[in-house]
Amino acid sequence: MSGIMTFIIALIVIAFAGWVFRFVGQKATNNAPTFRDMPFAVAFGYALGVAALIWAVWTYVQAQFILPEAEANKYFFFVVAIHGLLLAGAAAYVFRLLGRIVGTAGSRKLFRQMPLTAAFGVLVILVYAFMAIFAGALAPHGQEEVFAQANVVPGGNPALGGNPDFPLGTDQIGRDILSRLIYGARNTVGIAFVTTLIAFVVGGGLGFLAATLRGWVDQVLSRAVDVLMAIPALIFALLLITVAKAWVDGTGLTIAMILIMALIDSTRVFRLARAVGMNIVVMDYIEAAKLRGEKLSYIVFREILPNATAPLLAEFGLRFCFVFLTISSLSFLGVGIQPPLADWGTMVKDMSSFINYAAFAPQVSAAPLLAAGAIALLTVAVNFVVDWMLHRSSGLKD
Amino acid sequence: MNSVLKIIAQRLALGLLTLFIVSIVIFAAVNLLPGDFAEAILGQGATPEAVAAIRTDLGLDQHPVLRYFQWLGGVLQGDLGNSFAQANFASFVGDDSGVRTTVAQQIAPRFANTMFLAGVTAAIAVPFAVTLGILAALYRNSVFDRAANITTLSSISSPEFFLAYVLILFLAVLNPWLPSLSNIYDGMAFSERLEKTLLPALTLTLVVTAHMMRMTRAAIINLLASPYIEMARLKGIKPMRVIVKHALPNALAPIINVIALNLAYLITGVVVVEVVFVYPGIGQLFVDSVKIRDIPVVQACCLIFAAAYILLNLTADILSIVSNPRLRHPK
Amino acid sequence: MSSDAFKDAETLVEMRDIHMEGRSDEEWHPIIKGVDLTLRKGEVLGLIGESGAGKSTLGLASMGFCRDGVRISKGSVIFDGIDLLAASAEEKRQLLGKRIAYVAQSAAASFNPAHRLIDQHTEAPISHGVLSKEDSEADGMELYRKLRLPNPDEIGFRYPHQVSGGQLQRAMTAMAMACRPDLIIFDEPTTALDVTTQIEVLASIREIVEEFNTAAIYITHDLAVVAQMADTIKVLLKGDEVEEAETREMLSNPKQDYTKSLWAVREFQRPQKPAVQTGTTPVIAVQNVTAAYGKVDVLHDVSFDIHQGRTVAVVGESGSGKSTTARCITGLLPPRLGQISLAGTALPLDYRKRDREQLKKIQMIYQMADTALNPRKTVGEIIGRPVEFYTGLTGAAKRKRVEELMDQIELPASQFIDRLPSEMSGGQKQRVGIARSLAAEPEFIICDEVTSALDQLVAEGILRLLADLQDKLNLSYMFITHDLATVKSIADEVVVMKDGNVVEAGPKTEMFTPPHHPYTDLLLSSVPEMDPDWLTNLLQERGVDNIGDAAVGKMT
Amino acid sequence: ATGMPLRAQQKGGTLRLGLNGANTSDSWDSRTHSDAFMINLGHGAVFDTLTEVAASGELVGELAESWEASADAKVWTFNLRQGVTFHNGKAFGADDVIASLNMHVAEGAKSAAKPIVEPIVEMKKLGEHQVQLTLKAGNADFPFLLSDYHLCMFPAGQIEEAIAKGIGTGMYKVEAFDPGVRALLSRVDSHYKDGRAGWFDSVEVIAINDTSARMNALMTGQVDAVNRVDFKTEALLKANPMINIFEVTGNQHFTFPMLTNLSPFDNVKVRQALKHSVNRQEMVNKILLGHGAVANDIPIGPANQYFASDLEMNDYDPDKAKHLIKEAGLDGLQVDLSASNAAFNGAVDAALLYQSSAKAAGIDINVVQEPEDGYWSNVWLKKAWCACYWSGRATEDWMFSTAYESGVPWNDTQWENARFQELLISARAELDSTKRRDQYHEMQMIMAKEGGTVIPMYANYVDAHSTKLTNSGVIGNAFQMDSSRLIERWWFA
Ligand SMILES: Nc1ncnc2c1ncn2[C@@H]1O[C@H](COP(=O)(O)OP(=O)(O)OP(=O)(O)O)[C@@H](O)[C@H]1O
Ligand SMILES: Nc1ncnc2c1ncn2[C@@H]1O[C@H](COP(=O)(O)OP(=O)(O)OP(=O)(O)O)[C@@H](O)[C@H]1O
Ligand SMILES: [Mg+2]
Ligand SMILES: [Mg+2]
Repeated sequence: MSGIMTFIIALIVIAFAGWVFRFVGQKATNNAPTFRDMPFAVAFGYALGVAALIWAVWTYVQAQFILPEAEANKYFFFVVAIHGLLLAGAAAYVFRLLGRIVGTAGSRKLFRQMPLTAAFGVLVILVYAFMAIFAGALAPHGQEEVFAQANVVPGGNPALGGNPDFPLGTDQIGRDILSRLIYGARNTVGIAFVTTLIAFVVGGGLGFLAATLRGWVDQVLSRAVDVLMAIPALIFALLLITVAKAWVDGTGLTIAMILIMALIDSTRVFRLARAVGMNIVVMDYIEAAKLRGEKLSYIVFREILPNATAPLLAEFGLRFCFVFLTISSLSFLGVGIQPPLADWGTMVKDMSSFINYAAFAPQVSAAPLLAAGAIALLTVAVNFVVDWMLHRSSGLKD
Repeated sequence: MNSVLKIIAQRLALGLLTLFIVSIVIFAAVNLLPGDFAEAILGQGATPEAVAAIRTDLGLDQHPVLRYFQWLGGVLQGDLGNSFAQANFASFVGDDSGVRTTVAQQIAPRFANTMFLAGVTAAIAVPFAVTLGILAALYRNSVFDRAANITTLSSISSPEFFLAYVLILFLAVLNPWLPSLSNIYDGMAFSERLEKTLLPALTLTLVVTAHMMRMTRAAIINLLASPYIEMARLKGIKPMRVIVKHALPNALAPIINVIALNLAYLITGVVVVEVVFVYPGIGQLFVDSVKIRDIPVVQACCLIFAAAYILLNLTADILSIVSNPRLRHPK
Repeated sequence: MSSDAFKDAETLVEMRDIHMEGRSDEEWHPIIKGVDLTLRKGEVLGLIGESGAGKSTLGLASMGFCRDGVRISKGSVIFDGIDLLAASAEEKRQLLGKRIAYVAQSAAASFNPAHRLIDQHTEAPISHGVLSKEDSEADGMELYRKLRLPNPDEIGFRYPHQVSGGQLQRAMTAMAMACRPDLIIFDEPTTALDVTTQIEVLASIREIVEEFNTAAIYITHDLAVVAQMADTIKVLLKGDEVEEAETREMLSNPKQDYTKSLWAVREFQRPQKPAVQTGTTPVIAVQNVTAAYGKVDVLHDVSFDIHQGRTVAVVGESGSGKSTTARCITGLLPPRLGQISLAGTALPLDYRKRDREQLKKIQMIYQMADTALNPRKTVGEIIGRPVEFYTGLTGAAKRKRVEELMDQIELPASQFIDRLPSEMSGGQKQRVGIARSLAAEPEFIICDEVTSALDQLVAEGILRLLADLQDKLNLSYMFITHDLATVKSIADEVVVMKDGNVVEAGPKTEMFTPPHHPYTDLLLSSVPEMDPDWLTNLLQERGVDNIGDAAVGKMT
Repeated sequence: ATGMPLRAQQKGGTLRLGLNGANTSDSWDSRTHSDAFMINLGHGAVFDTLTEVAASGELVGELAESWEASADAKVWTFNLRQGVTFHNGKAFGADDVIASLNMHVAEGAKSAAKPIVEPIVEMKKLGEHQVQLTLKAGNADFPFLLSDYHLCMFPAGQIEEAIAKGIGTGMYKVEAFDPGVRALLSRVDSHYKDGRAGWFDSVEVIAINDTSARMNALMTGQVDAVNRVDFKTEALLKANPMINIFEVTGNQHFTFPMLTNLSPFDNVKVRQALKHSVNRQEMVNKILLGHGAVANDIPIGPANQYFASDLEMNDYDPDKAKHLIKEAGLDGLQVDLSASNAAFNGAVDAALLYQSSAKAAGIDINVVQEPEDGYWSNVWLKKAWCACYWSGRATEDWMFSTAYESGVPWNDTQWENARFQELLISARAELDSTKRRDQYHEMQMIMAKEGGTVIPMYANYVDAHSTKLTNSGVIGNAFQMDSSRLIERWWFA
């Protein structure tokens, strides 16, 4: 009850602060348009944001400087997140600045137009790509290497159960979490990337074909896709992977999983490609190409494809993220990437039960957040870039 | 309106065809799975005689094609068959009372539960997502928009079970507000049922909101450059009204489509959440049935999933037509 | 109607030293560079200039409104004593719709497709608290009646798509009138319309503006139109004011070179070629073609010939089957009956069955250069592809040919070969389209409304280019248009179509001398002339019910 | 016995249990019971068996009041309890015993207890409440075997109905049962155990297969007790003051059986090499987080009577393993190990640990993660080497004859050893306990040395309950949840 009261009072205070903020703003800037035309909701939003910011700063200062170490350690991940956020923001800013200075005229222009979020997205994607490619050199330990110390607390502070050798701790059987995270970039992202790529080649190709040819080709393909889409994706994948297990194992199974997920995903791509293609094939330049007597392949690959890249690329970003969410769900249901390959989804799954004990062991309980965060960060980054691309292609200016 | 009826009839016919093909695909897939019901149910101690006996009892010794058509014949007469899992192997006891649990009996309560969860989720998520989307469109590119985007994106980019655990942590463990166990059963009071369903519903809300919200936002923003929006502004209409009254009605079709997709997901794709919250829905039944190769139940579940998907898509299309005066009142 | 009449009237809008900027490619660049504008109550100001001159931008600025990505960087806008640039968003909202109204270029796009006309009509009065819903509805119907919309009591309950373009434009005018504003901005309200429809809309706008004594800014690029509507004319060129004068003065005595050149546009005229000798084989013969989309016939027994080195103009109102005829000739829409012959031999009806040589000989130039050029390909690629495809040239030879073609269309290759369509102006794009068809070395080119989307000055350039090319390469053109001025300047023969039938065909000179088929007559009489009294006279002569679409309706 | 003072029992309350191991195919047919959910509900609440292993480990009568054997342990006479009725009112008697035992050997029937009933050559009804069972060969452990949870007593002639509705003689009768989801039981009005057991008014058993969900349910107070605590988080759970963890060391052990009829496992040196290349203590520490003990490749545990604790340990010794591989005439060894957490919680991790420790011995173990569904039918007994789990048995003979006697269906190593087989038969009928001890000792030694299974650890039964629940202080170790009889034995504090 008192919780609700506090909440209500806080809201009232914030609302009042918002009103004051707008009022003062109007007076101070002599009715500049920003304050003059500011709706109250927006002012309230600002106040709310500021309140959240104050809370974050306060917690951060408490954790970093004031509280005793044991107590402060509860906020370990919070502090890490703040550091991460600041660092990421700064890195994105510097990255964009660099991009604006070096490079070709085209790339410099690109960076000048880029909002900070998109720069952040591009940076994160590059860092992930780097990690994935050079995982072997970057990771302090092997992904399969098992050490004697299991369940080491992250933070590397021996007084609190940490171990400087394992800055992010070790998992339940003593593998270095940091190394597994880095290898996870290669395995998870690599597999997701390949899967999405196949899905796009197959789904996109067929989608454009259907859009161009129409008629029975379109009918047959669309109906087939309807059927596949009518079966829930996760369940279908589960079923097919279980079937595949009867025939192959090891790498073969990973390949089978990639193909199965690509097949299921390609149906979604097909729909998009077909819809986008439909809009393009009615264009006069396609008609002109047809009247010229061009072959189908030329029309699809040289005339349609270049014009469909923006929506397809945007979809690629999303699909790519969904693929590793699907992989992690599959792991949860007992199939998925083969151990001992490190995979973020499986890592989350393995450690996820810790989270319930946050009241007693905050630091251990946050361990699954690392892998989940790795997934979330990439998804958010990809979507930032996607948003930006969509925005650019939409022609809106504000 | 007549053309709408025609479209519905056409789509329903196509839907039936789709269902038919889905049933073949699933039947084939389940038959390709290693092992069959007899082996699965006998587990650690499958002796050849016992396996053979069960197979004979359930007709599993017949050719799959024949079995499929027997099943299909039954379905066409409205009989989904008997559940393998609940068949009493009377022959081993000697006195057969002939009682069998039909698939329909087994699925009906589970399906009702699933629909209840989907309903509660939809009731929370759809208005929430659409409102959020509208606000994000109104205050586009503001801090609010960015924050809403980042939050919803982060929530869809976390695995579902992880979201579930996080919600349990905050709403059940740290603050004991909601039960973490959603073991609802027949005869439960509505309020109690609702309370137990709330946590999974919230989890699913987090899962589906981002998609709907982003589509609402994008669909609206897409229209903001159109001349009639400019016209509305030039008539001195308030920004909120411009969006709600002028942009939203024209953005309905894509929004409805995304909502339909997500509702379909709520019916067909929530296995993981059901497992975490021990919610007796159809998804768990499906996975359990696949485990023991209970083909009639698997088939029935898939038919339900596919039908839900098809019907929701159809509804979305019809609503899109109805919401579009051009299609509603052809010249 | 003389501007003297307003000398004493109160000033309604006063814009001083307006500078406006637009953002593209992350930079602000000037759109309006210091324009003054004064408008008194009841006065109609005509704003003319080529596309992109900043007419719309300036018009909107007089409402205190800027589009996204545009800003007023300097100057002041005073509306009836209110400083619009300092007013709050709320204050401005109170003016918009209530005291200042806007009529957009395309009513079809500016009406919200999701709501009925009357609901959109009443929206502003209700939200500004001017009238109740019932009153506003009744008033709307009254306005519809005044604007001579058919079924005024019922038409408001239709959705925009259920109403024709001209009617929509009038409904939009009614909507602007809903609050009886002091000022209406008409932004090219008739540009998208047929001549026959345009004249009706012009008549009704003029009538209603006069009746309510509303001040208006009338934006257009068509001199003849503005001559009918405005008391004063202001000419803009690339954001600068060229000159401003009272209408008659301006027409009779333009001072600036630019204004003079505008006036001169209409004078391009090709000499009539001698009649074709009987017995020569036409390049293209359309013989008794009947064609249908689905089950509905849209062409009925259409026949005409096109001879070598000649231009046949096909005119007719929108939907009369002009483009359909072109599609039949190209083979995109195989006719149901009849046949198409190329130099005496019958062509397969479906383009897919034609061989490369046949495809090559017939080329087409499209109206919308935007959709006709692949936005992801450079000019070099667009022109190079047919060169390679039809002549098999590659590498340097291909490039040489492309450069030749670009010379022919007067786009220097050095400058343009690597540009994308989005980096060129409309006229330049259209030239690329022409080069693409020339690349095939055709004998016959279909030009489907190639100049309709262009500025008059630019359009004239294209027409001249086409004429030159015809002389050089002995090409035949089928020139589809609804603009009779264009017909006058370029055609050798004219085919008039209506409802899928050829109503009249013959040499141009014959066509422009009476007696005509009544439809041709109507078309001819609907083209505005540069005489400020033309509309007044026409109305007097024929009466409101015998002009435009109304007259077309009577004809059948 | 722990020596704790006996706590006063209280009647009343609704017990809510969260148990894993539930399935949609669950039924009241005790022949099919194989996992915690139905075992707790079956012989633990709704049904009774003839004999019962008390919490202390002592064998007591349940539906049988007493029994006696002939000198060769072949003929057994059981005196049945009188005045017992089934939930449907039918009186319990000798016919029911015979019919219930016959269920397990009926044609086509599949019962895990078949090996127990099959050796009975004759069942004779001596009176309404007396039966005589004659065995093919002597078996000193026979009454022990009859406490098996598969051997529930059903009403003769109404078995079909009893299976459908759950009609037994237990202290709790079925109110509602939704297979794989939930069961609701209520206390019968009067029962022969009144005053000794059955304190709850009603019991709700909820199927919670997901480990995290089960722990959550306990922490949020939605259930009063759960089985199979996740070792990974046990330490964290312990920190919760509202929760008690109860842990007993039984005979439950985790195994890695190899099919010894297949190469390379047909080579005893290879088997020995593998036995020396697993770091048992590490496994106990990491997989069981200390909740268990190292095992020496024998399925007999510390809770068994004749457990050989003095055998030489198969220590982790990579060098020796390397040497053995060489002796086997191999250069190195590359084998697949199939694992899934269906085998036991942490099986995949255990396999990975095995892989890592074997690397030092030059053995390359390729861990194949198998899907959890279908693990028992598709992997166990089929893949050459896999992970497996045994809950152990109360008697040595029972354990050996279930999984290590040659020819029995559950022999998951296909291991044949003549001496071992001979000892097994002779020890079975041996009533002299010293002789028996020697024989079992030798058998264990043979198994540890040459057997086909690697048994690195015994796993404790670790269950948890809320502090609202309490018990006598003595907890059975035959199976989880107080030998699956928590429902009968516990009460609310
Ligand atoms: N939203 C905008 N952002 C940036 N630049 C703009 C914007 N709108 C118009 N412009 C630029 O301003 C200039 C004038 O545009 P405006 O629409 O006023 O021309 P116009 O004279 O009305 O032409 P038209 O006859 O084609 O309507 C053009 O160069 C155009 O590119
Ligand atoms: N794809 C189509 N399907 C069905 N009907 C069509 C199609 N295209 C055009 N029509 C109809 O055919 C008739 C002739 O159309 P066409 O495009 O030839 O007219 P047009 O004279 O070129 O008009 P405009 O000047 O507007 O281009 C019209 O009534 C039109 O509605
Ligand atoms: Mg304009
Ligand atoms: Mg046309």
